[in-house]
Amino acid sequence: MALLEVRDLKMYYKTLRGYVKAVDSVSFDIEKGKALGIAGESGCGKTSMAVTILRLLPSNGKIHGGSVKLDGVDIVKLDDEEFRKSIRWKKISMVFQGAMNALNPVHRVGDQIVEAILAHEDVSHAEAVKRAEDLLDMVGINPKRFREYPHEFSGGMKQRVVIAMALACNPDLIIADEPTTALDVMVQSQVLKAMEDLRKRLDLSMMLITHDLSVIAQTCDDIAIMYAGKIVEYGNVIDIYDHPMHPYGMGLVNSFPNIKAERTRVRSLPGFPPNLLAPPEGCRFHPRCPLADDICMEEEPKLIEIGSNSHKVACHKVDMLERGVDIWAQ
Amino acid sequence: MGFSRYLLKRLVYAFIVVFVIMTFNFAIFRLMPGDATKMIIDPTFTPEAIAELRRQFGLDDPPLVQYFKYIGNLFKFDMGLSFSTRRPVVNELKERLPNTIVLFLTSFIFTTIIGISVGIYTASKRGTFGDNFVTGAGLFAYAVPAFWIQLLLLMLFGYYIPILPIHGTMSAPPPDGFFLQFLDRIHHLILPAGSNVLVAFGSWALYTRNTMLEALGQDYIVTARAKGLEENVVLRHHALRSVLPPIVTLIFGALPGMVSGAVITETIFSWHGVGKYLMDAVMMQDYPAAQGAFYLIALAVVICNLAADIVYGIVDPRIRVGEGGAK
Amino acid sequence: MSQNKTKTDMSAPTFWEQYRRKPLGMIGLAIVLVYVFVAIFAPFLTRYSPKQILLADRIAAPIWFRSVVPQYKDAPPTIRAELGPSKWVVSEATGGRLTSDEIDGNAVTVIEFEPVPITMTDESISEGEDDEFQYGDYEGEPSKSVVELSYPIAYDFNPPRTFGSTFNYWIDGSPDSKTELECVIETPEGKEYSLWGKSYSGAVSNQPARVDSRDLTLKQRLGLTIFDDPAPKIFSSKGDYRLILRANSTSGDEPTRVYISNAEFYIPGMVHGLLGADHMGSDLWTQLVYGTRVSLSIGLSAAAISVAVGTAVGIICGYLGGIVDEFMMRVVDVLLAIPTLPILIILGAILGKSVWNIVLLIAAFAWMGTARLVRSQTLSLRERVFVEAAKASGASDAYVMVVHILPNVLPLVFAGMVLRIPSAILTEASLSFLGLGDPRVATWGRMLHNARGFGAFTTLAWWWLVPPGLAITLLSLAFVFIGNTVNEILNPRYRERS
Amino acid sequence: MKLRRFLLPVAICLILAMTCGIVTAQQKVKWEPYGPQVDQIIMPIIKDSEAQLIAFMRGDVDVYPGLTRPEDLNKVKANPNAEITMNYGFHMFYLCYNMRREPLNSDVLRQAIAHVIDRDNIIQTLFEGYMLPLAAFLPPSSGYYKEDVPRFEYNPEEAKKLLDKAGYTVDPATGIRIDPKTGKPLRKMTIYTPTYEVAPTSAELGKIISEACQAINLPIEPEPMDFPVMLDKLDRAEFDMYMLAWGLSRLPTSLYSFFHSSQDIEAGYNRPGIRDPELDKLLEELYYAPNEEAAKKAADEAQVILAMKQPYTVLYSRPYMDAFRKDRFTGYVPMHGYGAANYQNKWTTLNIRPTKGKGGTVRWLLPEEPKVLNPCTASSAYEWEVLGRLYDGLIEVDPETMEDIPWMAKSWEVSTWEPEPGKKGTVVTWNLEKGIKWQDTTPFTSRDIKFTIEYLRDNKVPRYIDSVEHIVKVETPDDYTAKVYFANESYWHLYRAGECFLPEWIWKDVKDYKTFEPWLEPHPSVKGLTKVIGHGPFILDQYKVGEYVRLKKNPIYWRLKK
Repeated sequence: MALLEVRDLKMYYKTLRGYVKAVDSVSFDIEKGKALGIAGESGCGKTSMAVTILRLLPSNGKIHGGSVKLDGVDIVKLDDEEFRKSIRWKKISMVFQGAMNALNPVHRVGDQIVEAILAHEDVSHAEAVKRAEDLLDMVGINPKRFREYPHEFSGGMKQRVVIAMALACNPDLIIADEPTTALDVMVQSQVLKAMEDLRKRLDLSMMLITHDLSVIAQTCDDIAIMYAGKIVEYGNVIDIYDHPMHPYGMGLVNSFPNIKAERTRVRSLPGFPPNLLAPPEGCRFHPRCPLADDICMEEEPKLIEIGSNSHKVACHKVDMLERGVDIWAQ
Repeated sequence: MGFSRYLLKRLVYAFIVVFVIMTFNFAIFRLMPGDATKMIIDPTFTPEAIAELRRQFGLDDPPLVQYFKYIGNLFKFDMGLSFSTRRPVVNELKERLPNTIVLFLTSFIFTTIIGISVGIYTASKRGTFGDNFVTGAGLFAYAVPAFWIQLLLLMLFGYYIPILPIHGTMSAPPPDGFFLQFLDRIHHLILPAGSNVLVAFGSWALYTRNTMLEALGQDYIVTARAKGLEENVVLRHHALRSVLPPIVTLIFGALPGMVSGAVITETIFSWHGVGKYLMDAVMMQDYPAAQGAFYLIALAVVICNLAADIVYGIVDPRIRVGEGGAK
Repeated sequence: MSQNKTKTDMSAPTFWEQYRRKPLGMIGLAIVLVYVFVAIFAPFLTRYSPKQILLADRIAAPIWFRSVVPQYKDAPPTIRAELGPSKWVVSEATGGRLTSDEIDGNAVTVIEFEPVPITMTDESISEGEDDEFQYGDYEGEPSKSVVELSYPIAYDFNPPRTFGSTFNYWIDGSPDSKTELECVIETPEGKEYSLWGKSYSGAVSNQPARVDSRDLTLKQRLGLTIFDDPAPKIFSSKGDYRLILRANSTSGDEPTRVYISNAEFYIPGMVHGLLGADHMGSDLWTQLVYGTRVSLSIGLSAAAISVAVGTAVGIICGYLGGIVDEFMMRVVDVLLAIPTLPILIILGAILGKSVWNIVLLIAAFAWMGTARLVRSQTLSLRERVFVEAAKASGASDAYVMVVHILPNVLPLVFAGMVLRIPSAILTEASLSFLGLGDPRVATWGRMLHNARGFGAFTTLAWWWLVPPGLAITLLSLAFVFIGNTVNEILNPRYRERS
Repeated sequence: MKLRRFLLPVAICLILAMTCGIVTAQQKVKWEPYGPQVDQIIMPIIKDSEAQLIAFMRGDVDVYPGLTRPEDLNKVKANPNAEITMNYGFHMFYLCYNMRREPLNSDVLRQAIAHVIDRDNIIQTLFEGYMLPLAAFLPPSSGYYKEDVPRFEYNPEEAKKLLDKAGYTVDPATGIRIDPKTGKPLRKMTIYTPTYEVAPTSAELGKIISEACQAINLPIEPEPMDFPVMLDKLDRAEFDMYMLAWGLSRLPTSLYSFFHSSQDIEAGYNRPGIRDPELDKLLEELYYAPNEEAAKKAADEAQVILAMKQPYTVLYSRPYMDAFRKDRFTGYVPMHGYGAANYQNKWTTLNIRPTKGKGGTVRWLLPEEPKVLNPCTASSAYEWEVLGRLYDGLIEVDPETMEDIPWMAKSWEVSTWEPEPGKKGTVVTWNLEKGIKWQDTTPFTSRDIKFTIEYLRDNKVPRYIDSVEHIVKVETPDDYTAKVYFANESYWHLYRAGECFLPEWIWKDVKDYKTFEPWLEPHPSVKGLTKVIGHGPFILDQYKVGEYVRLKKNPIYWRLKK
């Protein structure tokens, strides 16, 4: 049984003009000790999915169905207080987008870690401090800097503090939302490496959210490609990188020239992401899809498994796609 | 330590500002057309009497001497003699300052309390009526002329439903007994202070709400929530704590504006304070008095700014620890 | 959610495309357009000029009060009649007649009396040879000629506070003629009040006659005290009144002519116009409409000047850096620390009160914020590739600043300027309200100043107090809406998180 | 003792006589030279004119002195509890011409301008009819007012004729009259007025008069101006015309200050710059008149010359209008020249009493801050509204006849002496009442007069310098006799003995009278008193700046009714 089983999860934002279906019937699994990468354009619902799992929704966001099972327990059904106490940080912790801002500037970094420990574990303050110092040490930060403020740290160090903080309560799963976006390339790879090492060492599961496929390629086992609140392609990283089967996935993968040795032109897909208030009928990708025809406009494709390695694709035209054919090339 | 250096820097800067204001003060009144003493000369004065007055007001010295004398005197709070009363301006200001402080502090405290608590309350209740109300009140506060609201309130409660006094700080004669006098004072304070609060709290509430919302939308708040902290802790320890610096900035930043506004409030409600003194002096072309009042107001603003800098330094560690860190 | 931090060079059509989708922005724009319309077409929106006084009674209420407020139901509106030869009705003509003449293009009413030579008895001639001229014995003589002109006034209202009439007259007649003139009001009950009267012997050159119910001599003539008001006494009931001009001539060898220029009769209304009248009887709607012009132009020009100065200073400081920057930023700090309103009060009082002065003063203390903003923007622009490239290719500093930096800070500046307008309008209103505005122009602040100083409170004339403040508020609000919308579009960094 | 009999002008009598129901000086009012009848006077300081009116209407104040706005009068008279008194005063509003300049040095031009001023219209439109049209150079309530001087009544046609006759014909090209001396159109002239903020009606008047002048083709424009700037220009005679008001006194010596050629100096009061030998002679006779008759004769003749010359065109005089709450207080005494509520009217202060009962507190509105309750530096009328009730004069004035009434001086004598051989000087001998005490119980003696005069003279106190500069010496043969010796001869020296007196034991130690704040310092020996010590009917109890002044009845006042 997978550590995390997400089935048919739906989360909508209520706005003045109707519901924004940010997460719409999404299903995936994360096995213990494995990492799942979630990729997609900005606004496709990646971050929404992460906050849905941790139930950190803004007041207008609401889960409209589906289940999230952690170790077999449906955490969607837990009441808020229960969830806060037993799941957050204890079972699932998170590394946020833009670590710069994930630390409260007016509190000392150490205290922010201690706070997390004390919130969940019945330990003395001194003990918590000790553990926090260990954690800092573990991510390669001198524990003496415990009493300093976030603004005294560099970006990479802050990110490492955030990682240390995420590890504070020995969670089973870490959700990392764009953990490296704001960092420069050198620091990025350092942080990624540190994360990878820790994950391996502690046998953690991870859900990594990014728009940067190369990051996923470096760190993840599986990948789910999201488009307009839905997963359109899901499977093993290598499999998908080698043979993307969804037109969107194909476009996305091909737009990262550095995945494979060969150099291709960087390009972006034509068109705009759809408005999630009123997503297109049928396949949500059809307005941008070069293969779209009538059926794509009418019927929503299901995520079905094709081939081996549980590679799943949601596309009517999957038969038309020959492996390796670049439909986006002119 | 960084903080004392920071403090010193602010002090030096405040001193420079005071000096510039003094110079400015000196300059504007000497540059004006006409002879200031003309105002005080009475048809019964002989040329000797006029000359004596000119000497008394120091108008016969060369400008540079006048300047140094002036600056020197200002440091001693000697602001000269008022043209219209021929009393030391500083004495007259001393008589009026307590009234201004009372009005100012009352308005300030109530505006702060009401504005900030309404702001925090509505920030936690997004999209409700209260929220829209604050947005409306804030915009209104920005767009509406304060003196107009004050005039309307004055007309409503002073004339149409005459339940509140329309001028001054106390009844004449005041009632007997300390407690009754205190109530009498409060009775006189309701309109001016109340109108100030009414006009100003909206923008404070809106600002607090926006900063609070911004803070609540910050990643570290999400982090704090994700950490499984209690909502209460998140609000108090993380959100409120982090909006303190901007709110302190707002509080102290609004002080000069409120001091400036005192001129109008005091004029409308015939509140016998420094602002009204300035207005009267300007109207009567009593330049030493106007200079003195302006100097006092400007000084108050500089002090407020300095206080803001200091408090800000205390609540925001990024400043306390000095110029280092990520900037 | 994710933020769009990309800054786009926006063309006007795209800008408009985005702008029109923002309801608040459109409301703001609509309001401003209404104001602009009012400002431009002010002369067509009102019959009066803002300087015209005595159009109605002091602090007259709006005319529509008559249908809304019970106590104003029968309040008199302004009645004003220009009485020429065609308007007068001859109600009596004994020994004389009404004719008309034209002098300098003006129609003149002429009362012409037939000559009535004095018949003298033999005794009087024999008795008074060397005496001065003597009148004969009138008894039984039909020599009294009377001409009475009247003008009907249908008065269906409550008593007015005052009324008056003016005309000029001169008399042409032989030296022995004796002429009496009298001005009378006849009430519906038939009671006559004699308001004015003069009697002359012989010819009289042009004389002004003035009847005013507030005149002490008139009160005396009517047997009233100083503090009595004749108008409510005379016009105490509703019905048909008559203004009567009576002339009689008792003698004369030649025809006696009394010339009367166009007379004016007026009852200042206690209700007037859309918004009533001020303490001088000036139309408040007119002041409001013309005030729009002044407020708009002061707001726009002060904002434009302050933003222009701020932009220039900001760009120069940010671009050049060094001592210039350091110095100017200290100047900005100091200026920001000076309380604006007090200094404006003082400078306004000293430097004089022309509109132009006020605009400059407001601008002088409002450019610092823009300077700071533009400076920080310039600092980041300075590092950008295109600036480096331009510099490398030998462009002068001025060229780089104008061609490369200025266009890039313009969106910021534009939104800043829109938001600066309401504060300039408010500042001007405050100054005018305190009596430091330009006394020659009607502004909203000045209307409020007058309202406070000249009796709006004690007469509870809320219609004098409410409209100008509302006008200021609405206009400011409109500019705030526009400014926020423009900011949202052009400077997404400032967009409110949702 | 000489009593002067003042003949009130016929016109005023007529108007006032028919004012039944209104209390004026013409009506017989009961008053007595004893008092005070109330225990306390509270003077709330209310500056805002709207607030003043509403305070009176609501009953927050009992006495509302000086209704300056005619529209307020309309509101007050609607209140059944209000009683209004009206008295013509010493106010005079005028238009002044600069006679040093072309073309205003022409008598005809000034006369023509005088002809186009429609006083009645101005008074009705701007003042609701409540001003007194005035064309003479002294206010009608002055005993020296001469009514039958030549007048230039409103008559634009007459003005045109005058100008045409004198050669000021209209230039058809410009529509402006031609100066016969140069043959060119007249230059543009301006009328300076105070600004709308300071004096709205004056500014409006400037506009009205300019328009009237333009109607007879004279190029005249109004220019509202800040007061100090205006005064500066007037002092340097840099003006064409201006409009201002004088507040005069019952003495006619202002004529000398305003129109004698010796006063035509920079910052002098002869602002029109009139220099007329005949007039000078008359004014000197007036200024140094040995007695009242001579003064009256000189004043009459001078006024006739002035009326013809028109250095000023006098426009109107503002009456004193005071309102009382008759439901609460009675006993106010209307008085010519000062009104019923002015401090110079001693009699209301003494006679005002509650309608019912005895004693009580009368709330007497004070429209401005008194600021300085120091008799040496107090300069505005508002200070004297307070101080005036703390002191008594040597002579007081009868409210009905305007005659001198012996007061602290039970009699006096004006004689002459020789300050230098061959020169004549006036000696005024005062015989004081016995039993007058300062408010701290010290007896009031002739030494107090001597000390005060010498203190004022030695310190050159500007306010009194005119009064004391001619005093050579003061002798005190005994405690109740003071002889004041003047260096020159003038009847007016009788009125120059000082309006208030300074207690020696307080003032002898005062080094700098300018910074002395006696109302803030407690009395050295008597508890509850300040260093403002008088001998009048009321004692200064408290001055709460910005709020009120409290005066208490003087329990040892010498005129208390037994």
